[in-house]
Amino acid sequence: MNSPQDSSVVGSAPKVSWREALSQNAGAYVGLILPLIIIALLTIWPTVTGKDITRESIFTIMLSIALASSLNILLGYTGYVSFGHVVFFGLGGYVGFYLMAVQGWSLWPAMAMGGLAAGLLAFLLGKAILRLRGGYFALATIGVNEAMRAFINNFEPFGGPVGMTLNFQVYRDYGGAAQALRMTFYILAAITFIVILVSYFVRMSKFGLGLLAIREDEDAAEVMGVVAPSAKTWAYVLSAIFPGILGVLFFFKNGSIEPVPAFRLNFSIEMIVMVMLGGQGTVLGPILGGIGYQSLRGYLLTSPLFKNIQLAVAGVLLLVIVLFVPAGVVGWLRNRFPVLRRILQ
Amino acid sequence: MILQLEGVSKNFGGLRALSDVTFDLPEGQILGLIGPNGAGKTTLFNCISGVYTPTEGRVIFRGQEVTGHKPYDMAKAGMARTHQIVRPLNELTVRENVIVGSCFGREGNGLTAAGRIADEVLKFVGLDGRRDQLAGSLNVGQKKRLEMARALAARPYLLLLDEVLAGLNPSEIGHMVEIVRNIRDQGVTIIMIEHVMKAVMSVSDRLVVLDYGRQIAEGTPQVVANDPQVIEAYLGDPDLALRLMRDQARSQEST
Amino acid sequence: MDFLFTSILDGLMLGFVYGLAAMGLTLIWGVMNVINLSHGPIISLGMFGVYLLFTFLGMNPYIALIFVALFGLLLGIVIYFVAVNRVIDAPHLSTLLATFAVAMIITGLGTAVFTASPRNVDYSLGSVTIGNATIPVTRIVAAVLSVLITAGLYLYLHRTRSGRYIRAVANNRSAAELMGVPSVRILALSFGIGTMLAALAGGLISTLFPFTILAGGTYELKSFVIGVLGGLGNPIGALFGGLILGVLEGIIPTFMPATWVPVLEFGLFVLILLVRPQGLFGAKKS
Amino acid sequence: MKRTFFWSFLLILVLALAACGGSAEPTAPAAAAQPGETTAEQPAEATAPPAAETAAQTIIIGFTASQTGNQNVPSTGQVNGLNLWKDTVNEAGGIELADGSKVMVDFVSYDDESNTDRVQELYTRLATEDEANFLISPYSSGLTAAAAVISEQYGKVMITTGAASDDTYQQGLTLVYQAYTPASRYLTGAVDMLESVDPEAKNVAFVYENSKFSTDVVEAARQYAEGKGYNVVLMEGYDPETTDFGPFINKIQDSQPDAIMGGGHFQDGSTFTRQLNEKNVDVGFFALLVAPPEPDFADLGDAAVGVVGPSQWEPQAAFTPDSASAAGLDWYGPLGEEFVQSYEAKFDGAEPSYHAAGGYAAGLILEKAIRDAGSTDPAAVQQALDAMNLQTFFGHIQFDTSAEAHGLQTGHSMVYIQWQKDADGNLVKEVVWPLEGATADTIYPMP
Repeated sequence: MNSPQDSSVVGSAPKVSWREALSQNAGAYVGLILPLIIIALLTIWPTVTGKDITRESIFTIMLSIALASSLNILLGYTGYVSFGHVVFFGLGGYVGFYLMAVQGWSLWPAMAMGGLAAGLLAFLLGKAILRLRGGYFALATIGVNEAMRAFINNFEPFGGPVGMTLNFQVYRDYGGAAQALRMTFYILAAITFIVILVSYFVRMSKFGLGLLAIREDEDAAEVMGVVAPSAKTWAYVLSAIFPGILGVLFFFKNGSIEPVPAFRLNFSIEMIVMVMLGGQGTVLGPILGGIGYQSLRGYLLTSPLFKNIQLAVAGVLLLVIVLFVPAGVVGWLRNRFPVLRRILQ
Repeated sequence: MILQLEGVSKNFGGLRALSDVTFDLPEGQILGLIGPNGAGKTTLFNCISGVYTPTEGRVIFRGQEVTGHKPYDMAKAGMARTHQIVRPLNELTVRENVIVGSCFGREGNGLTAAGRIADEVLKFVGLDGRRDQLAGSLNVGQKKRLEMARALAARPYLLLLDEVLAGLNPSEIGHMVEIVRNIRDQGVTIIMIEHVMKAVMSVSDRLVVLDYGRQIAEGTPQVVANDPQVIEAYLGDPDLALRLMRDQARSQEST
Repeated sequence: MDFLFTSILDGLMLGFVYGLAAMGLTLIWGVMNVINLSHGPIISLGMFGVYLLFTFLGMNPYIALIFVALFGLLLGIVIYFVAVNRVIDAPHLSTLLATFAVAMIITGLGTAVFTASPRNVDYSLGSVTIGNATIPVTRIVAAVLSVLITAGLYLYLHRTRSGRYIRAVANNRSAAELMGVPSVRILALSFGIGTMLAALAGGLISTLFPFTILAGGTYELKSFVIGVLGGLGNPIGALFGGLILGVLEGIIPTFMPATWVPVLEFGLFVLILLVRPQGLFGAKKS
Repeated sequence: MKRTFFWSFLLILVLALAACGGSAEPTAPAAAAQPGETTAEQPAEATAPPAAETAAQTIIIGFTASQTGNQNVPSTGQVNGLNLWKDTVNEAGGIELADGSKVMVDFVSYDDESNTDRVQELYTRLATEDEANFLISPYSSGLTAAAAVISEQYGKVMITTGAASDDTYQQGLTLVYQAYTPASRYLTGAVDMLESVDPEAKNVAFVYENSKFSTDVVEAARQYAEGKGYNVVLMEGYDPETTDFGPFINKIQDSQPDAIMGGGHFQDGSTFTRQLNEKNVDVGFFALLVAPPEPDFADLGDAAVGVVGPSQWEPQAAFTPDSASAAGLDWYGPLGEEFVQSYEAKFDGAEPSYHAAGGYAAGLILEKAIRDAGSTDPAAVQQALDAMNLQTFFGHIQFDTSAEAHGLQTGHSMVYIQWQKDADGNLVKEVVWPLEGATADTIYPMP
């Protein structure tokens, strides 16, 4: 044990041999293998099958994965339940759509601005509502989403209740609708890839460790020196930027935007369900959750047996998971087979 | 002086939990903070470590006024503490808990350096065998040691220990007292709240006694032990004893 | 500004019902710190209860309320034991999702059985005219019943043994358990009373407006706002919260477009959460 | 160092993927949905529709419908109409082509839950997997706009019904054709009607649901009314979830209009009507979107009397081969009463709403276009649709062919109904406008 005044041995940056660093880091990257393989497979799958419908189905799944993974940074790592997270998807989508449809911007800068707008909103909001804890925070995020939807409904530059529609000419700039739709898929794949990397590096970083400490016990974390207000705010911003960007991409592909579908509260709840299903606080969890949830929903929606009561069946399944497998698939596997912990991050 | 308190008071609504606490603490000492339950000891810790802002008075840490600073500011300035009721980060491993202490404490280490410090500190408190266990799965004694390890990993100048001996068996107490002495010998200044009188008398350089939020005595263990006011506060008349018991019940209720 | 008076009067009448709708939500929150996301669908069930009894058995809607209340109480107790009891001490997310799952089940089955088409309890008691304001009698009855039910709840919580138990559990569950209060039973009872109030509110609303199986969602969102206005966990405060919301909804449209009402409502909601999370009438908890 | 490792790791990953790229990935395609109701054999070479006509006897028509969402009532009507059309065509042996062969019709449909999330995915499925030759739109303009992107992408002709907003058709589409009268002409007839029944009336209040469709409709009607010299004394939107119209009614009374126009959907419209009645609001003319033509509107009892509503179609509508030839148009399809009869026979006596008629008409338009084209080739069908100008039981059908608003319905126009009491005191729905199709005189002022 060294005295604090004499911290020469461990206090300063330690000299570690590169071999040691590599082996340590190699261990650290093991958890990335599975997530990246899954994303890569999802990305190339449509090329393998050569079917557009595969691409469309995977678009839905991948969008869910990216959104759930973003939310997981706040929900899973920091422990704050954002029930109105769709507000960032909607606002980002609206800002980007406005720039494309009215100002004639192209997709890329519009996406950047959508992400920026969402991040900015999260930053401002974070300063205020992240002071609230538990259920109060959840309620506040619902309030923010509803207020934003009502506001956009009255905001004439964004078309008010009528929303906005994209002229087809816009797609022709990208080589026609078919080409544009294919492009959105690969953009989505790239964003999902980035989200997973961000999620992973946050999880493995000092910043992420601070978030986990906040999740476990915010007061104790502050006493240990975690600057909770700013850490929470940045986690919130980080988890908002990607939904903002994805909102622009989704509504670009959709061709039109209206307040109700853009700020649908149930969509937020679906994101939470996906995170929960896969395992909150893990990198892999939201990926499996997104795939599992969307597959299940796709099945229930079209299954002749459950078609009419698909919502109720989904409710029963959710209840079973919440009651009996609260840690989600990945959490359950990690607890059941500790050996797998390194792989299942 | 590493820490100076000047007339620190704290009110909760109409209740005066601390009133006019004033003392200086030189570097390298162990200060025992004693007093009956409900005397305001933990409140004083909270005022020092930034959890509460004192209603009146000033806190000066290493020559800087820090009154009303946030807990994380205090941690970064070189103060660390343990909690009377342990607060482990349950879903993190023991090692990760300690890494948090090191990463966000005074030195603000990176993860790799913090990992090395954590391993060292865990060995020091005798938890190295449990480093990959989830903190929530430890027993109370182990959790107390974990609290200690987290605080130490921050490499603080001043360590606030809130009843680290409570609930331990005699041999564990002996071990813990050894640890505390060791820490002091490395140059860390310590304030400890303690009820185990024998231990606190033996390990402290000086004692401060609180009763109903007032500082009723201060001095070496010998001086304090013979102070009539202190004796009265602890053993005094039956009425007081009754009041103490009621306080005890109340403090249990509030937790 | 004759119509300002009318609007305030309208708002007040409706406010009582809003308050009743929020009361169950805020009671459950106060007793067990659970935000009941199945609140809206239960309000819908209350509406359909009165609708079915009225339409198919020809029962007077106000008599039907008694059956709806009983049904609400039992349903709540069942929901508590099936969905809530197991996760009552888990993090907030668990109870939020558990009650949301219940909401999905009720809505899913309700949509399958009743479809999303609008229903209407075709029951009228005429209207009375006060100055220039014409008020349907059903609204007056609904307001009066809401006040009576609130008074009943107050008496129940303060004058009966189980009511006192509920308050004890709300105050400090572990202390109440030490004193021998059967906390699980009391929690289940509180949840039942919360859903009973929701079902009653739904039943009363069904005599005022047409509705669908999805209509409860609107009142659930309003209940959040009202609950926060009146102080979450303070059932009597909910009545005042309801009145404030009702009057706001009446007054705001007189000086700006009515579509701004939800913007202001939810803006106010977030603001109050930030500034006075204990509500306008709640005592500050230390 | 970290970075080097990371990139080499990625490289290995990519190589590994390339090696096992063809292996099955179990989770991804699991989302593949099963077609809802397809039973017939698929066209042999359906990826190339022009070639399909010689080889196959059946064309596939794909659409989504709201089976579980909040629009399931009108959407179901639409689907019923479509199903009736399909049965009619198939019972007659199919649609005759130029070479004398006949094609049968089959449907593939999915539930869209009235949500945009999956509409594009489902339409892509329809266009590619299910090899639909033609598409019908979902219910509502928002969903249709999303589906249109897909129909254009795959070169599929799509007939829209239940999608009235004009702006969908002003975005440079080439394959989307609208069966309904567009929003811009939805309520303008009510203004003409008011002018005709009371030349003295000058003040109009517009109170409408703050949603895409109603705002489009009312905005157009307001401009039209102002052009005719009316004072718009109130222009006020309400939130779609509104249940208490007290504040609006108070404002209406304060502004003292001669006529109220607006509304939105069924639920809010019927609530609004009921509360206007409860509050004894004195107004001569009350025209409301969507709700009044629904048979269920009669549940309001006396409150419904005198309420006027625009309708895409009514059973009493007097379109016949005679009226067609009088207008110099071709006639196609069944008579109105034939449609009503077969509809009631098929659906247990349920009276068809205009959504049902719209669904049937969408099918009929497609049928006629295929017949005119003599093939199922999309380009030929597209040409036939562009040239279409005829009358059916649903009314006049003609499409805008300009580049700015291609596919917008220009022929069809609304009829206006009013709820009246017959001699026995029963509520009946009478067509009151346009005058040439009227079955009763307008009651003005309303009681």
